[in-house]
Amino acid sequence: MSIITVEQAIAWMKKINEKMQENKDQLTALDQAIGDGDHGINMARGFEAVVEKIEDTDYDSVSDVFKSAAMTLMAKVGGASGPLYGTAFLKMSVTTQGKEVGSSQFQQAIRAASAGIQSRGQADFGEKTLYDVWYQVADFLEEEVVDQWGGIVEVCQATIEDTREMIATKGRASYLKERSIGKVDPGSMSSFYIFESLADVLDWSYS
Amino acid sequence: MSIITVEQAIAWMKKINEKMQENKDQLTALDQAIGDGDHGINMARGFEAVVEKIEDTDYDSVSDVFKSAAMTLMAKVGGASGPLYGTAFLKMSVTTQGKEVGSSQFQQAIRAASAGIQSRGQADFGEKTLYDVWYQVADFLEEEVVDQWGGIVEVCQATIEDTREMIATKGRASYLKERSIGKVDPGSMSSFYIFESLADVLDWSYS
Amino acid sequence: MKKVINHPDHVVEEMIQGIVTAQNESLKRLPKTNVITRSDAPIQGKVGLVSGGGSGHEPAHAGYVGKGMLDAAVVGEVFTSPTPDQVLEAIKAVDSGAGVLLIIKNYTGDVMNFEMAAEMAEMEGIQVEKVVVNDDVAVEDSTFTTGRRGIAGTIFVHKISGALAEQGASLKEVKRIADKTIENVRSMGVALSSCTVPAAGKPSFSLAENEMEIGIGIHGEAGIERIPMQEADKIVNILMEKILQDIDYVKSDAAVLINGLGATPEMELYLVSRQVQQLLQDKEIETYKTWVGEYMTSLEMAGFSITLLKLDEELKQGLKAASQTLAFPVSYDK
Amino acid sequence: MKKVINHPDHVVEEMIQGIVTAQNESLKRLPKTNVITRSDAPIQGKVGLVSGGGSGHEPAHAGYVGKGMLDAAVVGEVFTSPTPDQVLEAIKAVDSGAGVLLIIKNYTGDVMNFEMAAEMAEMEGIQVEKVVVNDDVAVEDSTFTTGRRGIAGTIFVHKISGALAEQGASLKEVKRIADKTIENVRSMGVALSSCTVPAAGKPSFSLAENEMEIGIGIHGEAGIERIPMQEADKIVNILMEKILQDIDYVKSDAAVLINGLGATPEMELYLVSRQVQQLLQDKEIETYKTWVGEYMTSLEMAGFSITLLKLDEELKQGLKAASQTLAFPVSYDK
Ligand SMILES: Nc1ncnc2c1ncn2[C@@H]1O[C@H](COP(=O)(O)OP(=O)(O)O)[C@@H](O)[C@H]1O
Ligand SMILES: Nc1ncnc2c1ncn2[C@@H]1O[C@H](COP(=O)(O)OP(=O)(O)O)[C@@H](O)[C@H]1O
Ligand SMILES: [Mg+2]
Ligand SMILES: [Mg+2]
Ligand SMILES: [Mg+2]
Ligand SMILES: [Mg+2]
Repeated sequence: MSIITVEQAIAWMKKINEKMQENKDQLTALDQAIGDGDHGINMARGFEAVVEKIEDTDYDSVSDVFKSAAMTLMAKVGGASGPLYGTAFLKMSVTTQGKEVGSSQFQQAIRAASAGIQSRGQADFGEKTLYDVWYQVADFLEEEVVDQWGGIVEVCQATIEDTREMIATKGRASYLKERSIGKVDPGSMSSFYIFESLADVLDWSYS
Repeated sequence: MSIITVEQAIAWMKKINEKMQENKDQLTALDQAIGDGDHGINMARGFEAVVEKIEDTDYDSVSDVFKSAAMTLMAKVGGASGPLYGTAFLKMSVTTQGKEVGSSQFQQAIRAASAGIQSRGQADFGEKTLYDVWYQVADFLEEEVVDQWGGIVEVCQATIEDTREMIATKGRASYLKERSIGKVDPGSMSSFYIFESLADVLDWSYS
Repeated sequence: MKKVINHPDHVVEEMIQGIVTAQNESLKRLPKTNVITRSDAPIQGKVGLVSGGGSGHEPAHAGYVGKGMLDAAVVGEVFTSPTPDQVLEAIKAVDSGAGVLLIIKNYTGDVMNFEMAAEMAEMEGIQVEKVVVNDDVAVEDSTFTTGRRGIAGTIFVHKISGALAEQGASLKEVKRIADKTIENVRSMGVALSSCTVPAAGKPSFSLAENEMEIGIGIHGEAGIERIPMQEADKIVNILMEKILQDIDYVKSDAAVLINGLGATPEMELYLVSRQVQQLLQDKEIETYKTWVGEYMTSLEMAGFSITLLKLDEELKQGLKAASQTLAFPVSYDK
Repeated sequence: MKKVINHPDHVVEEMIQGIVTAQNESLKRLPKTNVITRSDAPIQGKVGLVSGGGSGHEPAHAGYVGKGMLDAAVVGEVFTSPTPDQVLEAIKAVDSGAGVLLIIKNYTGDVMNFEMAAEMAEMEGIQVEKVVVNDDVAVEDSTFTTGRRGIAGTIFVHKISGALAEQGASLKEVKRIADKTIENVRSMGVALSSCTVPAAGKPSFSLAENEMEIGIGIHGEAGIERIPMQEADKIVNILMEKILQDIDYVKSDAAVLINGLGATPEMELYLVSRQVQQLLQDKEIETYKTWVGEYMTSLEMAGFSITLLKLDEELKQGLKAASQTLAFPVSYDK
């Protein structure tokens, strides 16, 4: 049984865009604290372009929706987050190509996205990057039954809180060394919005 | 009878320097309002150098003290006020050369200084410059008996107040046109300190 | 006041030391003066060009000393014209017998100090001529008042008269082309924030978060009016309107100088340049060449000025000639 | 936020238009891209040099495009690395068959985007090499972390590898000398005030009236520490100590770059230069040449960086070679 349809994939992208626009200033402020102050701007620009692209296109498959998102993010975001999110959605597209997206396909897609981020960014788990969120989400989806997937939101929230206590060793925040402690990683926060949007669109219940 | 001796001329220069140092910020603030904000700095630098020069030198005549002042101001002040005050003291030096400085010599000296300022700066009376003060002082000294010369301070004060209401047509303040009204001319203010110092040093009584 | 300085009283001296140690191949300082000359001055048979003024306008004027432009720059205290003795030293150092041209920005102080130096030099038998640059259309042009200020347009005067002098022209000829440049150059500026004279320690004026000063002077002298901040294109339109109505540029060629006053990012200067180009195109004024950068600054002031020079063939030749200077290099055609 | 802009979203587009209209003789824009190239690109037989990064660092990098330096600059959003498709366009536009060298500043984003472009270009049969500049000694050099940032030292890499490429050297050779330059160049900066990303509308950080940030990054990234303001010479000493302890410059020749971050008056940069010269003299390090100005800015940030390049004969030749670029011109010896 497919857990995500073409329409839902499209709705997911639109929901992400909404959240990025809403939280643009918050993400930028987080990045001002430990980076260079453009993460919200980057996400808002990127997902706005994704939605524009998607509204202009007819889709037969979830994979194609992900591919559009990937290519658009790659071409419109730049910075660190552009190639990372671009890679993530590209891996999801490749993994789901020619398939209905059932729960196991989705698990594999997120696992592939996570691995793609890791190989592109060369960050390991615990380095205070958005990889932390994707890694945890991939684990969670493999461990939990579909009915419990609403828990993804809590997993993300917890991971974000974990990043707060970490010393960044990758990305711009790493220059701060110990002074990065106490601040949430902006990329982890935007990843949170991505998965929160998913839970919203798929009506996964969460508290 | 000499009204100003070599010692008094030296004391005059020292007193001017004291007043310029004390009022440096005020003069600069006046110049910030309608000029370029350096008049106090210029006066403080100039008269400090005058005093240094004078302390290094032995003088036989009042004329030589004025000449030292003139040359030092010319070489250390710059801007509009440097050549103007330099010219003023030079004219006073030339006028008093080879003479004891009695009241009529002093009248002539100030008249010559005033004329020198006028020809150097091409400003007429009423253009809101330091020339206004020198012109009024020259008139006053010619009109009043020596006993009343303490009134010089009031004359200067009144002239300064007059400059407040004028539209500047010479110097930097002229760029402001009508907006220069309401502000005292910085050069007139420094000229006030010059004559106030004179009254102090010569013990002219004033209220 | 946040400044990278040691002591306000030493700023000018230490800056001069910094300039001559950094540029020791091309520039030298006359001993015990605040005069910076070409290291090969005086040049035999060449008219000497001297300019200068208060400091705080860097790269003006030392950045324009070199082959094809000035022979010497006289450095005054911050925003304060240099004194006659210093100008005289410069004149003497660059005169090779062919005479010296003084390029003065039109401020009472500069004019008086340079004039006095000229008088002294003439007493020493040196032929001296002077020109007074007054390109700032923000100020009314009148013989009864101080008249217009000299601002960034001065750079074009340095360049064009410097080119002719380098070719061996006579003092009279060099003065003629300097005057011609002055007749054809107009500028106007705007400030978004004040500057702070180091020895004053406080900003020269203050602007509200939403205000700008149209027609600002390069020493922070007042402009025409304070108005609310606007879009870049609109600010440009305001300045260009004043400039274009002052002389008739239509159907002629013009050189453009977009000058940052100190704190304006180069990014923004290029936005200004873009709109200037568009306006010129609309008016059928052909842009001969555009310079964008910091040429005549006001310490850390935010803002910019626009300069337009109306060109004929002779002025173009002057702009095109090679110049080996730090701030206005023009390379040799190969 | 007081900026001379029309709309935060249009800043980069309008800046590019401004650059190419102002410099239309020497620069051109690849249609529908944010890539600026030499107007004569590609040059037959010459290795192509491509650099770029986020905008807001002007004159970097378009100001270094021209004969003797870069063939193309790729312009990203403000402080945001350009995307791979743009870099790919640049690579394709400058490749004449001799291959292309990418000069990347060491930021995760820049490295990833340029690498992806390189992968794509290779798939299209173009030979691509890359070097990563990491001159900022404020940041710890470690293979486990992101490592050092690339800042103003990048300009020397452009210059020296550009000179060799212009002579017709092979891609391998050009990469070798770029790497050698990187090995020998070190920099460090300090901020006195923040910058404001136009789309953010708020300063990236804030410093108290009496504070400065030692070791600031050119995107406003944090430095090593915040300390009270000091005299110019002391600030210079702090930066120079870190730079000089990183590689051994003693008894060698060095090139010096004093770089203003955007709002620091040139006057102050020369005070910095002066003290740098004094320290180098004390350490018996010979200054080969000094550049003072704005080379790699951070919008309107107040502050500066110091760059020291340790030289051998080959690197000197690279610095000396002619360059026809806006922001780093070197004239032909006559
Ligand atoms: N090497 C990396 N691996 C994974 N994620 C990274 C890496 N470097 C940075 N990031 C993520 O990117 C985010 C910053 O994105 P953004 O601000 O858009 O780009 P930039 O840092 O280039 O300005 C960080 O918060 C972090 O989560
Ligand atoms: N043409 C002039 N004639 C007489 N006095 C003048 C003239 N121009 C300016 N001044 C005087 O000089 C004063 C300014 O001196 P200062 O600030 O030291 O020089 P600058 O204007 O060059 O900065 C003015 O307040 C005015 O009194
Ligand atoms: Mg960022
Ligand atoms: Mg003044
Ligand atoms: Mg002044
Ligand atoms: Mg960024």
